[in-house]
Amino acid sequence: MPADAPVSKRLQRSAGSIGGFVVVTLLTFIGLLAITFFIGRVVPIDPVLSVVGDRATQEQYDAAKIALGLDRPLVMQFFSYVGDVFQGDLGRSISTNRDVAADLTRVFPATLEMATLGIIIGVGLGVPLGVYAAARQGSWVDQIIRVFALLGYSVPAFWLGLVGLAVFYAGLGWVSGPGRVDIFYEGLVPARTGLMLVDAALAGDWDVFWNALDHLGLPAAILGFFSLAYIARMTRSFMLDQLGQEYVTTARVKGVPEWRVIWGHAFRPIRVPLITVIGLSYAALLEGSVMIETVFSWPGIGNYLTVALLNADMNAVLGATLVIGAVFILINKLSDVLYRVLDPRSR
Amino acid sequence: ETPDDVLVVAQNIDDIVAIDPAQAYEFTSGELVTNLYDRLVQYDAEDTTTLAAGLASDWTADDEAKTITFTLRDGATFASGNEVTAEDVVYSFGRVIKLNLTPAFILAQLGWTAENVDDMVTADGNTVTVKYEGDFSSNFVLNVLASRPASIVDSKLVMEHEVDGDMGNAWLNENAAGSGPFKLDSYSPAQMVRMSANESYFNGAPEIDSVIIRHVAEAATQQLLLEQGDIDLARNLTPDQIASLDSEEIKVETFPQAAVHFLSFNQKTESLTDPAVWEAARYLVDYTGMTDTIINGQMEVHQAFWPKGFPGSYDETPFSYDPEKAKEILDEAGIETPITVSLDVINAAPFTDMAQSLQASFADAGINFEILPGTGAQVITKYRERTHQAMLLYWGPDFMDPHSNAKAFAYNSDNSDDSYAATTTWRNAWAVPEDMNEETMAALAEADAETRLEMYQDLQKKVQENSPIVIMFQAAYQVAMADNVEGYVNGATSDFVYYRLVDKQ
Amino acid sequence: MTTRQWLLADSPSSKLQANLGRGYRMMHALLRNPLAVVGMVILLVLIFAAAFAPWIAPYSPIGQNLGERLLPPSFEHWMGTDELGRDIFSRVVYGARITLMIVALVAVISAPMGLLIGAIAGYFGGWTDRILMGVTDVFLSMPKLILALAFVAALGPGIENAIIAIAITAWPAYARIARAETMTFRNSEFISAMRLLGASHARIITGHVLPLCTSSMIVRVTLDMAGIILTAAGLGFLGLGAQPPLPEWGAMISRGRTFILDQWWVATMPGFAIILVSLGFCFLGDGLRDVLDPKQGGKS
Amino acid sequence: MTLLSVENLRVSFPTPSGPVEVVKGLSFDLGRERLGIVGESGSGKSMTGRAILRLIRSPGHQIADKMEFDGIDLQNRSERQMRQLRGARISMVMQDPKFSLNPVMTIGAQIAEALRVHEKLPRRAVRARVLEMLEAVRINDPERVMKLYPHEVSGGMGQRVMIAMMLIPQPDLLIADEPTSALDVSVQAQVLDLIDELVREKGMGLILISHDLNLVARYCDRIMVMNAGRVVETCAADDLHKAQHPYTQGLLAAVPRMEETRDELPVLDRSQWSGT
Amino acid sequence: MTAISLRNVDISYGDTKIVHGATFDVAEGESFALVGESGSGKSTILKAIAGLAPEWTGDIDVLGQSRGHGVDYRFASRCQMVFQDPYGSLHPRKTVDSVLTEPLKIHGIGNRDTRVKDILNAVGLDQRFRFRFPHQLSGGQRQRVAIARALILEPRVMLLDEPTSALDVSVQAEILNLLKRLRAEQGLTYLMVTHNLPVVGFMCERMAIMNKGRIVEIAPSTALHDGSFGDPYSQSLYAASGGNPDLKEIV
Ligand SMILES: Nc1ncnc2c1ncn2[C@@H]1O[C@H](COP(=O)(O)OP(=O)(O)OP(=O)(O)O)[C@@H](O)[C@H]1O
Ligand SMILES: Nc1ncnc2c1ncn2[C@@H]1O[C@H](COP(=O)(O)OP(=O)(O)OP(=O)(O)O)[C@@H](O)[C@H]1O
Ligand SMILES: [Mg+2]
Ligand SMILES: [Mg+2]
Repeated sequence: MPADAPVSKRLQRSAGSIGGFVVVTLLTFIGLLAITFFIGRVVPIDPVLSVVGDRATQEQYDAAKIALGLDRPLVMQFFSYVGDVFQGDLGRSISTNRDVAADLTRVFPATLEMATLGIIIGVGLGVPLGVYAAARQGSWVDQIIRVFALLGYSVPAFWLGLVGLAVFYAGLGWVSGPGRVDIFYEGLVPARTGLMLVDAALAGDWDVFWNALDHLGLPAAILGFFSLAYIARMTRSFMLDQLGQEYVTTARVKGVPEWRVIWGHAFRPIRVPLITVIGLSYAALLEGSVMIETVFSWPGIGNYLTVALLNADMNAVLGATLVIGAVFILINKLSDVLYRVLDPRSR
Repeated sequence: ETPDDVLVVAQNIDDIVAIDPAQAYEFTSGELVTNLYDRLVQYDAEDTTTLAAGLASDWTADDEAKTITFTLRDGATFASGNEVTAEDVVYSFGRVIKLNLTPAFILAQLGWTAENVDDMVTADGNTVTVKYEGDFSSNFVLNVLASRPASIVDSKLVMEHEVDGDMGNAWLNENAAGSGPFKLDSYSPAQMVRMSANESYFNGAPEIDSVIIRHVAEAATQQLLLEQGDIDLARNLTPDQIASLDSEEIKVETFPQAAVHFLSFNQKTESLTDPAVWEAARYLVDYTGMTDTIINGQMEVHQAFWPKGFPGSYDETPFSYDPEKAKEILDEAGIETPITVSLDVINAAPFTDMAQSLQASFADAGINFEILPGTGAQVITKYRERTHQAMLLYWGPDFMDPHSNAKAFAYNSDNSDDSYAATTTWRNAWAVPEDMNEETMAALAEADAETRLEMYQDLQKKVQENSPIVIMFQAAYQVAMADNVEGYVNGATSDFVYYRLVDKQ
Repeated sequence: MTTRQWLLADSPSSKLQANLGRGYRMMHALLRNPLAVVGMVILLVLIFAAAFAPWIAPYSPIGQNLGERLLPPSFEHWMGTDELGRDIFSRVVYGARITLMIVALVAVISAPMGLLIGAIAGYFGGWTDRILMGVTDVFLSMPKLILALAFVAALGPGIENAIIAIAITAWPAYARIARAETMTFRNSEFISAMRLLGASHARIITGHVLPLCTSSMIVRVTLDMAGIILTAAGLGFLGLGAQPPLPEWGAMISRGRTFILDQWWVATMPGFAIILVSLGFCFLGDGLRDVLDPKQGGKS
Repeated sequence: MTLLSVENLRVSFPTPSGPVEVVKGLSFDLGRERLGIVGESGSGKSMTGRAILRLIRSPGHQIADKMEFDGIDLQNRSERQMRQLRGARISMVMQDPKFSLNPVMTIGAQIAEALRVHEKLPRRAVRARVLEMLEAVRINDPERVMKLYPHEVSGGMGQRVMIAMMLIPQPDLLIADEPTSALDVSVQAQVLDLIDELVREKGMGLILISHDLNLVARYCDRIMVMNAGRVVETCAADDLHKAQHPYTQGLLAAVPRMEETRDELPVLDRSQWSGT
Repeated sequence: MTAISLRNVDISYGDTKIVHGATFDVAEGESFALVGESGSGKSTILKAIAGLAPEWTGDIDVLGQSRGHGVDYRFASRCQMVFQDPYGSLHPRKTVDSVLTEPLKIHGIGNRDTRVKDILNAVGLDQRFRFRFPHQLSGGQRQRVAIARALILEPRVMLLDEPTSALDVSVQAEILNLLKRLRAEQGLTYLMVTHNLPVVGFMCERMAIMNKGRIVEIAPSTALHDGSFGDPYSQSLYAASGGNPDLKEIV
């Protein structure tokens, strides 16, 4: 947009785009809900049975079915669900008997904490490795990094988790075992954010902090390995792309030192696509840690969602899907914003 | 290492839906209720097979008048400090019936309804009078009153937390209001349960200060934790893990269970209706092959519906793996093989292994199973709708009276689609012969304890000989624990798991 | 003239020769890429194992022998036996068939689906694009494994349903790629030229847009195969993949995981199989990218 | 006095059908003068320029019997030593500004960098020099342009920025590869005049690469005509129209003229030379 | 008869109007040039005529028929276009042969083999190029293929968008000669965009000079001989393009 366009017009346009964004996001959400909802209803699991158990009488069964509102037509159920969601009511979970919102504030931070540390590890190692491999394209270092990264694509997470536990916890005793903290530290610090590290730091309880970090280390490292694989690989490929560009030669013509050519010139433009890649793998870690959560007894959202799904606990499934979807959309939008900040061409 | 005064248990607790005794119906919630609440009469940790005095110090039964009068114990208090009163008992029973949640049917057998329960259960000073309707003996009634939903809750405390007329249901699903040996400190679903000792428990304070039950879904993880000494007790190890535990510091205890495992044929499946098929099936199960290997220590061969070790059990095991004989039976009856049917099974060890073993041994006689693994909820859904063909499942009694199982395995008065009954018979669409239906009802009404048990044995024999339900095993429960843990008691069902006597030297 | 010369001819004399020549050049380039060769060898072994399973496997994949359960790897049982006494090596060999089927079917279902949707969205732009991408985003923002789980639960157990479920979850990523790629040349002059020649939209999409997206799609699909195998394994792990006693690798790991501490081979052998095949696909995909998609991979 | 002396320079690239030489034994000497290199597309002009800076990219390979700049043997210098030369003493205006400027760095920063890697100067001084340089290449409002990103300037501006960037460290030898192809005819003249001025005043050597014969003829002292990696002819600029070689003549004749009257333009008879 | 006639044509992309009131006629058999600075809207006019820039108002007639706003199937065999960039106008995965047969297939024309051979001859490409892929062709050869593709449907009007600006002088000469010869042989009408005035002098009879989206002047190409332009912009363009006595003597 030309800088001298009338202010009112610019405002109008950005308002339009914000409005458009809200509408699109809203529609995406509703689509998300609709699909989850209808899948949930065709799953051949009877949610009523999850509530009343298999020995209930027909009367109890019918009463529960009405109480759950499952006697109404599907479309009606869906609309009343969406209506409730817009009023901030995610409903009650069948499998925990609590409000889904309350459950989510309990389980989501656990996953968030693990995934965040995972992505930090993934980015912290993946980006330099990728850049280094690209700078040394074709050398044996490059080959090793490539194979290492591809391994991250190929190893089943749960397998690695179990092996990791067996080796580092049981065998070597380097890390604490499953769970978020040692059982005796559990509940010592008030849950302000739900993130154990943050809560412990806020409470100034460093024993809990170090213990939590000790527990977090292995699962986060494993998640980190998976995101590292993807990030290193994409970084390498982006870097190769850039290193093949003319402007890199221009920088060399100027006599710029090699490390500066790589980090100061070639790396800059790839920050933007990298952010998208990182955002996506962060989202993937958030949603994809079910297996790791299972293995590490991590009370996270992946586990919650799986258990809910297998019990046809639709409110919980929908609530969790909504949260994950929201995170996904949020991360997407955030990387869009960063994109705009970092890439002058997109302004 | 765990501290001396705390017992740390690793267990899969994500089955818990509710911990309110009026709603709790899952295995794990049953354990919690047992440790957090008391009943008028109860099976206790010292001897899980005899009915003992609970909150009632004594009682008198009048079979003629169908009445039992209980006298409450002196000085029993709830964890809140409130005294246990007769009003609490009346409230608790009425609450179960009025809320009418899943386990309500157990009490409802006594002829109680939301309308009449206030008349059927009445308080007078420190006595409670319980009336019942129906043709059964007071022994049966006492067993019912020893069951989980008959737990006594602290009515004052509960009423304080009532919302929208839920009789405190929502609150009781996050808290406890009982008089049991432990009080609930915190419960977070699929994460952990903390209980601490009730120092003023009428039967003596527990040896240990607190119990922490931690949710660990993976068996391998439980094993790791136990071997590392980070937990004291692992509740969900598999037989093979147990067999391979070789640490000096770990011991294993085995507890026989009341649950029976069976293979059943839905009679809506044409090819499974011939009694010859039922009979042949009994020779096609590799009973000992399984108990020696995949379910070693976890199950033992038992072929009747009431478990061994309980009054009225029938311990004969006339059938063994004999494919030749099975083929003969099928040939004689002119059954055309191969028969191909689906076999639904819960998707977890050891059930899928058992299903595969059945698949292999039945294939010998031309009965081919297509295994359909599913989650518990999925399998149950199908079972209730009677859309399965063959089913591998188990059944645990709701309360420790043979009637609980007789009704499930030998009684089906109306096999029509719209008269649902949560019994093995109805759900397999097996129209039980009329004489068996009658015998089941007669046994229930029989006053003489000895005769009554004989009648149940006869019923078991009949079901064993001729029914589409092949009862194969009785469960046992193996618990691995640190060497210094003493006094863990695990009765025949999850209602009989007691932490009260646990001590760590 | 040797075949090689014929293939490499500068001026081919027929369409066939031109296309074969192009294929040959790519093959040649691929063969000079060590990782790609390793990948191809692994995949050939997989295909070979699948095709000749009955001849390779020393035992039946489902034959139980409860007396020989949980034996460690030995000369008789190269990879040991599992909890029902079945030979793990034989199961792994037969499992190659299932893996191959999963991989092939998913590739056949979801890649073309994503390709078509992405190409249509990118080519037409505007509302078509917005709607199609909206749907894609919805699917994309759903947790993949959960979506697959839900579909499997809805469709019932069985490997076919698992495959369909995975395919349903896999297409949106391809649609995104195809769209992005289509956008880069939807305004290009060769597309304009086709329009001016009177070609219909359908013809342009199928004849001109799709062929250009396929190479990056092939690369992407090959790389994703690892992920697809792992998703299938994950379904197996959560108990919703293949029905027992099918020797699906993920289900094998899942069942073996309780033994991981004491009978490590039960879960580890199929685990190695998964890693190996996934790596094979990754290597091949990486190599293909260098060959088919030079703009991404630098000029190695 | 010779500034640069090249003997038998060869640049080759590996291809599936064996290595291909794109510069085939080039030799020339350059004093503090203006040398024009012309030739059709792909004749190896740019590769020659890069080879002098030892910047042939990795699968490519360069060798020469001799390559000497101001008494320094370029061939045997380490990469580090080359870096000190690049920019400071020899620099090169890259052919395509659209791709040769870093898309995410401001123009000011890119020009300043060229100065900073070789000279330690306070921030202010750098800035002043950059502004000065931008003005010198006839950019209006250099203050604003400094803050722009390459995509925000036109192709012509980009080329001038490129020239500014390469001139700012005041090299002894400037290789200018098609420095004005994107410029409007009028600006073109101004920019080339600027370069010309530097050559005259500071005694800078210039290699001007272009395929515009008219332009080279006008701004250079000597012209080297390349075809398929080889020099076909070298002549004084003034004598271009008297060029002997049929290739040069062909190139000259193929340009349509303003007052064109020919019915057909004469075309090069490529069969006379090997190559494309 | 006029081959192309524009009356008051305004063309816009979205909100911005690019071309303002373009009006000119091209007679049948004539070669007409559109010249002007980069970005003045020359290509846009060609696109509008072809139907690739659908947002325009006014009247456009081609061979006596008024044009609709989109691409149209029948129009294809009357009028074709050659694009500026020989590297972007050929599908990278199609051989020359399939590029040339496809239009015939679209229009259900038989005898494809001979037609392809003939057209390759006509544009001066050897038959051995027939099964090559674009990356195996030089820029000039690609442009020949593009011209062949445009001609294979035997149109009567050709729109040429800077057909030689991406090519170097020697190749440019070949393409210009080819275009000139084809026009003579087949009686084609050309509307050609360029910014190179000498090319106009070689190829065209008349030209329209554009500046900032407007046609400032329509002049015969003989004006290039003496610089007799009326509009000041035309004159400056002429001067800058080497219509400048100082430069002439060099060549
Ligand atoms: N990486 C490469 N691999 C193979 N050949 C290459 C490579 N880079 C350049 N070439 C070839 O080198 C030759 C010379 O290229 P160069 O860029 O020097 O030409 P030029 O004379 O500058 O042409 P132009 O006028 O188009 O810029 C060309 O034929 C080109 O195809
Ligand atoms: N698709 C488009 N969307 C918006 N604006 C466009 C589009 N295509 C061209 N323009 C704008 O229209 C104007 C005229 O463009 P056009 O391509 O017609 O110029 P031209 O005279 O052909 O220039 P050149 O000689 O560079 O090809 C330019 O300012 C350009 O930025
Ligand atoms: Mg060049
Ligand atoms: Mg144009």
